[in-house]
Amino acid sequence: MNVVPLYVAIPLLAAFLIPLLGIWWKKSGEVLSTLSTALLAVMAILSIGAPAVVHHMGGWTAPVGIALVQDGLSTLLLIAINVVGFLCIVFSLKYMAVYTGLPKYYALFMLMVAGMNGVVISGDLFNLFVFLEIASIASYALVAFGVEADELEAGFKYLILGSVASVMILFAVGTVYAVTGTLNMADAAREIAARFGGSDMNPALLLAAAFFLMGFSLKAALVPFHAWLPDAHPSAPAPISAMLSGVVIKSLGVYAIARVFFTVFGFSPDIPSSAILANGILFFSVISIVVGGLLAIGQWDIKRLLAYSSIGQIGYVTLGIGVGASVLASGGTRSLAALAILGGLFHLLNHAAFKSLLFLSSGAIQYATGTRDMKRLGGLGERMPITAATTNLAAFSIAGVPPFSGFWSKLIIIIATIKAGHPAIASVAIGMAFVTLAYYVKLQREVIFGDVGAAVSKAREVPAVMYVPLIILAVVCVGFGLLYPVFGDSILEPARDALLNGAEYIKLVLG
Amino acid sequence: MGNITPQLYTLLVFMVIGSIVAIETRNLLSAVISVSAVGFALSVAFLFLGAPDIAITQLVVEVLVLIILIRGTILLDNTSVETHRDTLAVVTSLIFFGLLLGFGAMIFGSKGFPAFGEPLMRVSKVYVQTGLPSTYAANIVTSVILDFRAYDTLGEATVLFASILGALAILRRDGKTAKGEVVPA
Amino acid sequence: MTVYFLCAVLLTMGLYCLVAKKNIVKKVIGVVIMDYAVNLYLIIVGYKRGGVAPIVERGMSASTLERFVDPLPQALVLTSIVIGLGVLALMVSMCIRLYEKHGTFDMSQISKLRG
Amino acid sequence: MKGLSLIVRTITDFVVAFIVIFGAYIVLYGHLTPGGGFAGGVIIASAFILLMLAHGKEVAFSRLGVRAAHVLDSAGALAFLIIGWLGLAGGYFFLNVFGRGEPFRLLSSGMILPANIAIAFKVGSSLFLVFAALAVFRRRSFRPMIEDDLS
Repeated sequence: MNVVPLYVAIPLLAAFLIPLLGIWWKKSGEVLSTLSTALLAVMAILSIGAPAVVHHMGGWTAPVGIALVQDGLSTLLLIAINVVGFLCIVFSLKYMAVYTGLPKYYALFMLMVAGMNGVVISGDLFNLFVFLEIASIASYALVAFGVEADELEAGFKYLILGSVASVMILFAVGTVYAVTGTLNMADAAREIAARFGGSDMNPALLLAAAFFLMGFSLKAALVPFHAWLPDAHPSAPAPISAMLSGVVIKSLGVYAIARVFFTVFGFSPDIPSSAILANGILFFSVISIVVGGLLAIGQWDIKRLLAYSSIGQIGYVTLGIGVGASVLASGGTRSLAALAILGGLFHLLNHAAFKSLLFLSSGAIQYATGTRDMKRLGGLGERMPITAATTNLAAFSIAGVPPFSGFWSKLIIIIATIKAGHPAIASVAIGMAFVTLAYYVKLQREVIFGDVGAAVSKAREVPAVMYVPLIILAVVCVGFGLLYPVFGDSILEPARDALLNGAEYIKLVLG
Repeated sequence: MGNITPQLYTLLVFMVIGSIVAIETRNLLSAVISVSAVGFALSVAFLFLGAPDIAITQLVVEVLVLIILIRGTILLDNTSVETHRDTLAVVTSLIFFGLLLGFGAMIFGSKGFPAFGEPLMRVSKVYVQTGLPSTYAANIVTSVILDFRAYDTLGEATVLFASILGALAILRRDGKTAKGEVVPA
Repeated sequence: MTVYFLCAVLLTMGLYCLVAKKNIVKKVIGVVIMDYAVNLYLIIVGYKRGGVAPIVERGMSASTLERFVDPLPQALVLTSIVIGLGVLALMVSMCIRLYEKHGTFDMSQISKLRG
Repeated sequence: MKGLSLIVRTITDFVVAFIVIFGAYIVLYGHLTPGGGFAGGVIIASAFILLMLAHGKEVAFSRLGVRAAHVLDSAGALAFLIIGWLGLAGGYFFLNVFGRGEPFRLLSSGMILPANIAIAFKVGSSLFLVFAALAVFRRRSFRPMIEDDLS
């Protein structure tokens, strides 16, 4: 017996209990969700360094039943989801107090956490789809939670595009099932290798892969499919924006792309079509980096700027993974692919920390000043020293100022891109890194430094329950930059190896 | 059941026509009723395809879909649709359709993809052979959804829970309490 | 063969409705049609020629078991129908809320009003 | 919502009981015949929706209150989850720890029957709730003074 199913079972228990107890006990949401996310975060952190484990649901062995797998990559995502989730819940305690219907908010939040945890530990394609839907549906509702006109519109847009993504993913799952006769990822991978290994990929599988890529890119908001994100992320309440940008697009989009493409389809020079898929990922990444970065410059709403920045930064994450894929597909060395993937995963972890910190900070600013308009802000450093300091740290990290964490991860990605023989892509990535620096300098100048803005003059520092999560995240950001040797070996490298060693995954699940 | 192909084609063509009506009609009530007609035809198609469980579910869900759609939309005062011509959208759809069709000709005729009526059933063989002896449920679909893959069904129940909770949250009267005033939640 | 094409036609029509129509109820209808198409696709994938419903009856011979259609896609479609219903309920509640705010179902007008 | 004509209301009273019984049959025999917790739950929900359409919401709420529906909704989901947790006693989530009985009997196949019942309660009450919320919302937007009876 192992604890893997509890990552889903605990948040679901909380989610079902909160509305039930909420009828009589008004604080049920606050208490239960804080307790359960804290427990989950502790569980995730304690599982660092543990060997990969598999749990056969209902005792039915893998291809017949559903297998849950926690390997290095799952652990990485579990840590990001549950730690950020816990901090966002703590932040919500005060921030959300002005909203009505709080038991529903906390229940939906727990459902979102359960859905994401379910996605990252699932070893079954259809099960991954179901939990992806749970997380998506909870986030559609949470985006529109304020029920103001623009929130509803953003939520509706997100809902419609998310439904298209779901249909595409389900279509792809059905096609993989039709071709391989199984839904288990390890079994499907083995079947694909056995039947099509050495020859080119079946066109049906290529179509399935294309649909998977489109569907997951919609969930990850990579550029041709990004239309919903700049509306949805700013409209949501700040803790939800932090969850959406910090972990939802990563676990539903990037993780799913990495898991499905590396584990199920596989990249190797034996399969010429896999190069097409790798180039597809690279293409989406590059245009995401460019479009997200350029559109962010012109924004005057803090949260909208952060949302566009998320598109660009997700592009860096998938760039690392895509370079790794293309190296594997063209028969390059494994160590180079490993470097690129490591860079991507490192940036994923970094982005989870600093983007959720930035969104929570923007929430704190909005809470204190009542506005997110940069033209009305300024001089926050004097009035709200803690929020200003954490925002500064996060902005330095994301802009890639050495020695902060964002610098190292972008550096690894760019080095790997150059070594892999894509100098044009690398130069775009370097150029856009400076653009990132430019718009975060703009954010700092307009919000934190400069003259005291119209909305800031009466602002006071936010209460402790709001700034403590900010400080914790800021410490994490700095820690990622300075202490790579401490967590690199224990978190990032197992995650990278999980992606590279498909054979071990298959052996683990199928025995 | 013998050869079901003629019936199936009739139903599918009916569904396509129904969808065209639903998409192009100017009146929302007609659109909603047409889309429900498509759903009922789908339910009959499921019955022909040897899926009575799904047919029942589709039928009862379709009734509910119709009621919800009419309740939610039609009784509001404005039910006619102004038409727009959006060339870009038409072009996008045509490109998508062309890709799907082009791929489709290659795929669904290819060796790797099982022909219609000949599923692979690699894992499903286990369900069919051992469903009754190992779960004691005579309905193999039930044994799959509530025993072999019960975890998926938990997910399904959770999806419904989440969406109903979300719908109730969105239909709240006010999102926030009066500005600045903090009431006990 | 042709059944797959008709599925593809339905899927594309749903997508067309969703991207081309400005009315939000029409967009909802587009999503519903896409759901139908993908559910039908899954069931067709699992159909066995001359197959019977996968329900064991007392005294059924082993050769009848061989004729069962694939039960797994049916389980998937059951889940998918429920998901579709849940998403529909959420979409309709957003629609009537948007109507309450703007007095119209037209997406282009809704965006314009936001200004 | 005032409700419909006398004829409709009379027939509704007559039919609703049959619909509920049919729904219960679909639920209880889900492991033996086509159907199951989900389809049966929707059928039961539609019986209450019919009541609401024919009689107006007061009558429907007197049969199944909003608070009771909330409780059933969460409790059904919780019961299904707990069936999963019970399996952990045997080492696996969703392990069938109930006795299997003998095939083709109503009381057989272990957790499938209780799971079906839990799902039916969950689905029936939640669909009733969402329909009630839609109906009440519509009413509220026309007559804003009405008390908000859905929390």
